[in-house]
Amino acid sequence: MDFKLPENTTMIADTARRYLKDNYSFDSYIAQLNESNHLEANRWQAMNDLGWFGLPFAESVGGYGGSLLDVCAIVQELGAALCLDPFVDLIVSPGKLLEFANTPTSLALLDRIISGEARVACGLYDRHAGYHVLNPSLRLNGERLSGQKHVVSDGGVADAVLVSAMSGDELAIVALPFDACDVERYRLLDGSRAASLTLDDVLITDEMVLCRGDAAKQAVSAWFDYLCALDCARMYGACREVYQATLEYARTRKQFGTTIGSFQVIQHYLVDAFIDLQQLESMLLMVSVKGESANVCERGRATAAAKAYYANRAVGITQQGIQIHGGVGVTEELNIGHYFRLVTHASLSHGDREHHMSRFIQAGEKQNEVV
Amino acid sequence: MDFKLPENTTMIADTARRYLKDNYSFDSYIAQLNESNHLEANRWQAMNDLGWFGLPFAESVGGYGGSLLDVCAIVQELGAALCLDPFVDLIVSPGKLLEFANTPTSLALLDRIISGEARVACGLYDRHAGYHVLNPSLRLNGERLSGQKHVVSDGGVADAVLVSAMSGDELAIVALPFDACDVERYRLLDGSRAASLTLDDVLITDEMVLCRGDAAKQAVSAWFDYLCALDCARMYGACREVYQATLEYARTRKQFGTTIGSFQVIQHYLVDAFIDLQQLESMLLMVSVKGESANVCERGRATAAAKAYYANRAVGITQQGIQIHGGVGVTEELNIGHYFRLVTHASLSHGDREHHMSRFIQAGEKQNEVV
Amino acid sequence: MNLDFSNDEKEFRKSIRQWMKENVPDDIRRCTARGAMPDKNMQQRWERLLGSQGWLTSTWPEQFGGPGWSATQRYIFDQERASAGAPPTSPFGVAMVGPVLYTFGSEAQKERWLPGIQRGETLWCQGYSEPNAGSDLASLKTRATRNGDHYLVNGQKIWTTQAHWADMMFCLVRTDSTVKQQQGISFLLIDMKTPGLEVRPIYSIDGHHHLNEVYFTDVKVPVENLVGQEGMGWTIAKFLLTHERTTIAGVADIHYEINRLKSAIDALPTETDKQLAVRRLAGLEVDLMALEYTNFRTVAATDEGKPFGPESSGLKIKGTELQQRVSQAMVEIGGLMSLPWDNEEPIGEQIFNQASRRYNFLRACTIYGGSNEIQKNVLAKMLLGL
Amino acid sequence: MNLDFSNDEKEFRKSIRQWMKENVPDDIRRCTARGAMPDKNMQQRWERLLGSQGWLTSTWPEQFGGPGWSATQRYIFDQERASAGAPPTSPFGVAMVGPVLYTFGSEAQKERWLPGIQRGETLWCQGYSEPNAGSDLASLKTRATRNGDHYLVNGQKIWTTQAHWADMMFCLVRTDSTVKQQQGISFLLIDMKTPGLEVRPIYSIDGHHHLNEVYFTDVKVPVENLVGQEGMGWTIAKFLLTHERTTIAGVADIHYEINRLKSAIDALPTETDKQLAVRRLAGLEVDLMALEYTNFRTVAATDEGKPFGPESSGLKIKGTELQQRVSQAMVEIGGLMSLPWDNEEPIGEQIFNQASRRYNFLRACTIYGGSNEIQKNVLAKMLLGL
Repeated sequence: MDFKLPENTTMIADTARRYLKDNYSFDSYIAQLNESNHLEANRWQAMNDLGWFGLPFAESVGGYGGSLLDVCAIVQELGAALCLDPFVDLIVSPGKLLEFANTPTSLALLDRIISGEARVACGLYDRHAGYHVLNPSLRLNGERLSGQKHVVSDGGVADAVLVSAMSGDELAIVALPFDACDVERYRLLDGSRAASLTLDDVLITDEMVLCRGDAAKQAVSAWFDYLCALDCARMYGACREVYQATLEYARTRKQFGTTIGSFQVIQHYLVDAFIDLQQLESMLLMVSVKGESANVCERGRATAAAKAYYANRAVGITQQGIQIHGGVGVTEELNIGHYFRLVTHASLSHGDREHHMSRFIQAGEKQNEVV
Repeated sequence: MDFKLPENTTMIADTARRYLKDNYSFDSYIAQLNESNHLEANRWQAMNDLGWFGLPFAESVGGYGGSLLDVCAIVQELGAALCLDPFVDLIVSPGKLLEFANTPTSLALLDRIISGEARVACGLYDRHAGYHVLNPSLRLNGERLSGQKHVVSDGGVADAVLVSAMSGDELAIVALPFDACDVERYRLLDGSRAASLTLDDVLITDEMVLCRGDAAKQAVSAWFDYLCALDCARMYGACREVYQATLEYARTRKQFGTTIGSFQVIQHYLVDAFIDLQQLESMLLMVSVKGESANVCERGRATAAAKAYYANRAVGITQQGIQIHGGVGVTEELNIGHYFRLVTHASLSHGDREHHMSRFIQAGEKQNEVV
Repeated sequence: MNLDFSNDEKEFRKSIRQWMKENVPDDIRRCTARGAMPDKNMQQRWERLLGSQGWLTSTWPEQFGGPGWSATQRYIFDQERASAGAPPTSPFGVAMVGPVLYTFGSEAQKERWLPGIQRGETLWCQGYSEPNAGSDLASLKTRATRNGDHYLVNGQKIWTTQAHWADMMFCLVRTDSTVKQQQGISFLLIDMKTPGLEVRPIYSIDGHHHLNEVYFTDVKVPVENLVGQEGMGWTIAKFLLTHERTTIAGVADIHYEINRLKSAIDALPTETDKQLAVRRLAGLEVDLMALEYTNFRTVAATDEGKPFGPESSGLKIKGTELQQRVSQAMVEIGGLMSLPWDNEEPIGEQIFNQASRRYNFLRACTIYGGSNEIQKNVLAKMLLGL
Repeated sequence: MNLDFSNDEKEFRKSIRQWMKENVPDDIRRCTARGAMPDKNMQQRWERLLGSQGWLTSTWPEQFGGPGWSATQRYIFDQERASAGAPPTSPFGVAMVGPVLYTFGSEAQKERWLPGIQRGETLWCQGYSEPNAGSDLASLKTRATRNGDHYLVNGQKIWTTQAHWADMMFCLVRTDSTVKQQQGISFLLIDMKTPGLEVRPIYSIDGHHHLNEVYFTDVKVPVENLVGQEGMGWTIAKFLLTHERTTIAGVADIHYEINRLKSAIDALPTETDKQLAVRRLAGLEVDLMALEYTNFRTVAATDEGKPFGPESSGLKIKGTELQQRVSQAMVEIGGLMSLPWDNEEPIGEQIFNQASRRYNFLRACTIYGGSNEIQKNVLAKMLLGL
């Protein structure tokens, strides 16, 4: 076994960290929070220039052949920087779904994402189905789509959306323009932009249906696992920063004539956070590799375990970070509370703890069947 | 509302405490652990003299009309003293079941318990049914009893046993002599004595069947709630002692040139234990009253909540007590570890935490139906 | 030993419940049911309504205008208030400066300030914490220098809840820096409209404005606004810390939250989701029951005239932890539905729409009023006899 | 980055698995499967068997008789050992005094003692703790006074695991009380059969005899049994604390326990009981996975020659907590079946029959070898740069 990151991944991570340090700050984040439905053109172009738009995708489909591990390295730094630029929402998420769908139409659209021409979002969730992405409530009756999609993470600027729908008993993935739907836009817990879509007998054409049946199921399932791994990467980046900031605060903040880090209870909190962070890093490395495993059962078990663990311990680290910071920790002025929102968000965005515990149990049962 | 104990209950508690202080000690306990199937005649007689044999039962059935609260007061002190004399197992438990059954035969047998003539145990559990006492695996076919009973708490000395059995779809309570069964005797986790019984087509007579059907169900259900409340009383007494001993230890034990109680982490442990003990006391008062409520749903909800809470926090207090005591806490020489065994035992003896959480949920649903 | 309320108490409950039904304004009820917090207008309308009944200052002795309720009655009142969807009373006037004034204030001070509190007309805020005196209050630095018939106050306060709503502030200031830290502190009443006093907002992580910084530059405060003598500030602050607070655990409001959450379980996607939510809620309910009976005991003890002991810290610690756990459960059970932050129209169940904000807001409740760690330090000293 | 074992490592695993299958004695396998602990005879038979393969001292450098395995191989070996139902090796000889001897010992000492350890023939115990020097080891009082060619040792040790089995003890003694506490301590090897040395049993709360008190009255120890120089005891003790322990987290044995528990779920009374148990176990498995991958990382780092850092404490803390949680889950899931303490015939599933004893036994694992609180103190100093 070898836990050293490949040189290439380290380079990608370093570049991401340097780029964000030079081009993004807590102030940029606050500014972005106050914008609605706006994409910062310079930064978006810079990400494209860095090669991030093509990185997540195989060379055979026009990408640069980066691994999930590479993408996690970037997403971790985005999390650490609180960066809201919709790299995951408008590039990785739709792009991977299209790559997994692997049809001529889907690959053509992926091509336009990689080149930066298309702004596509994923609409795979609705509140009736919750996290059960293989059973959406949207209906495809013949050529008509009806129903709702919620929490469509579109960065506020997408002009097309990939939706999942049930066509009879069969899952289908459909690409359609945003303006074919009734759109309500809002901000999410982590500050990112999303939309709710209402589709009222929307007429679609045959070529808008990217794939159906098992192919659609496999694509959505692979997409879900991939996005789960990215959630973990993002939370890890945030937790790393919270831990560092809290340690620094404990070292310097004085109360009762001494640094608060001299209190044993604070010390033990910090030790707990340090140990948890070690384990979160281990789980991230694990899921960054297994989250795109060809073994579907192993892949599902890995992402379920990682997300369940993060929903518990990553959330815990940020909660404790706030508690140790005291009053200033609950203000918008300090980054700590924003990291807490980010981590809470990412712990819920592709399945909460209970959902993943159920998946973990199912994967274990399937594994036993195989064995 | 009024949380003052009635004067009578206070007197009963004081008497119990004084009696145990004068007649029982950690040494007596250790001696009792080393005995098998032996009842200390002097102490047993003393308990009779104190009026404890009649206390739990209504005056109308020959008892002295004590409330559950009174019995809890005694059981709490028995727990605090680690006393293994089978007052609950041979008096309260069978006596209350007989009282709840409320038939001429059952009351006649109760009479003999109160007078100290009969040594009767309850056999309501078997490992196939677990804690589901209304659905035992023992079968009553016509006049024949077949099956097993486990963890029959008989103090090692009972000569008769009340068993539950399914007669078709109907629950039945049967009284029979111990020697009608194959008996295997052993010690339990808390040091008390118990037996496993195997009944192989045991022939019984009509009058041995105390009651059947709804009457049996109601009796067993009331018995179960009553015994749950006693479990809590026993755990409370043990936790009270562990907390006091741990506080004292923290005050006096020196390490690193100072008392361990001067370490903030130890201080916060003690505070947590103090607060939990307060809440355990509140839950005990609650369940001591509601555990014999005429409102079956309220009664079940109260005992389920109390046992679930105790299985969590009472166990936690004793675990922390051991941890703070360090090395000496894990030895047989010190009482702390024995309290831990007692509390673990009592947390499992009439339903574990999960079982009671399920009951609590069911009781809540029923309550809603009524409202 | 009796766990039931008396018939009189039951009658009392009935009459309060009826009154709540008829009098809690609809907009306030809806606001609470959504999980949102009342704005200034709602809060003040509600407190004035209670004031008009003589119920706002229910903890006050009758001679100062209290309704003469027992602790049990106050507890029942609070239960009915919460379950009717009305907000808790702001503590600064009623629970804090009021008792200080009728205990330590001059007759003139009582006459001047108590009626406004009693009627819900004067809004107060609390000037305690400073940037470098949060947990360690004794090290506060805001100075009040005697200058003829007034003090000149200079310095800064922080975390001042509702300072932007308040008419008056009660304030700990340093009047003497030559003596031991605690001895040089005085308790001053300051009109928020005094020149030189500036309030700057602090936004909380729920996105709302509750807290403030307050800056004092040569703020003139008449000497008659000093409560007690100079140097008595610490004594008064300690008096408030141990002052009876029968509702400190927040039991009534936790009940309300749990019931809100229960009502939304049917909206969850699958049977498994529902079962898991029910089980998680049941765990919280059991813990609430333990907290509630502990609270009952302190209420009953108060009615017997017993002083509030260390249980008070225990109730605060367990109560705030439970509030946080309930709010976290709501967000996590809501799942997707909890993610929207600022949409008008909820996704699915209304109650999840504000759940994240509430969860964020409640991170503060284990910090303010003496963090739970500080509470444990204090309690440990008592237990260990240090 | 590669989470798979290499082909060579897989081959290694296969060969070890095969060997275990053929060589773990049946009685030992059954004992472990029951959840019981091996007796002296089993333990020693097993260690001699490993010794005969040259595998007992797998952590030792080849020059002193180690098999030349990488950390990964040792880790794999431990996994296979645990899943075959064989007990862990007693640490006192192999992991403790052995490395001390080949690092600090004289040639004569190495020659005399290492072979016995390597072959599993000499059993050692550790004389560190004293009644008033548990967590605070530096304050130990057992004296060794030089007297010609030997020391006279007087004093008392406590919590001495397996002293009643051991042939030899390595012992911290005070040789100089005029210098700073830590500086006056020396590291001595003591033959357990020396006159004046008395071992008294301490029974643990699992009802078994693991621990002892050891009393020294004018015990004569030859000066050649001093390791290093006088006063080096503390240095040696610290060396051992940071000495690489790739299996400190107990991952392999926790896997074994979880699998045992899994195998018994079908015996639970109802579907609900089973589902709840499965869910509880899944939570433990997820936590184990996080621990295991953290352990993998330290193993891989060891193979790259990196020193064992603060992660070691983290692994110990999380590992012991998880061991305790698994044992508690076993008892609670067993329910009624866990209640019997001393019956031969289990009630229902075999595995629950010893579960309570194991649960009791494992309360010690967060205490011994430096309690988890002490581990956290040490770690905090490193993190905070104190």
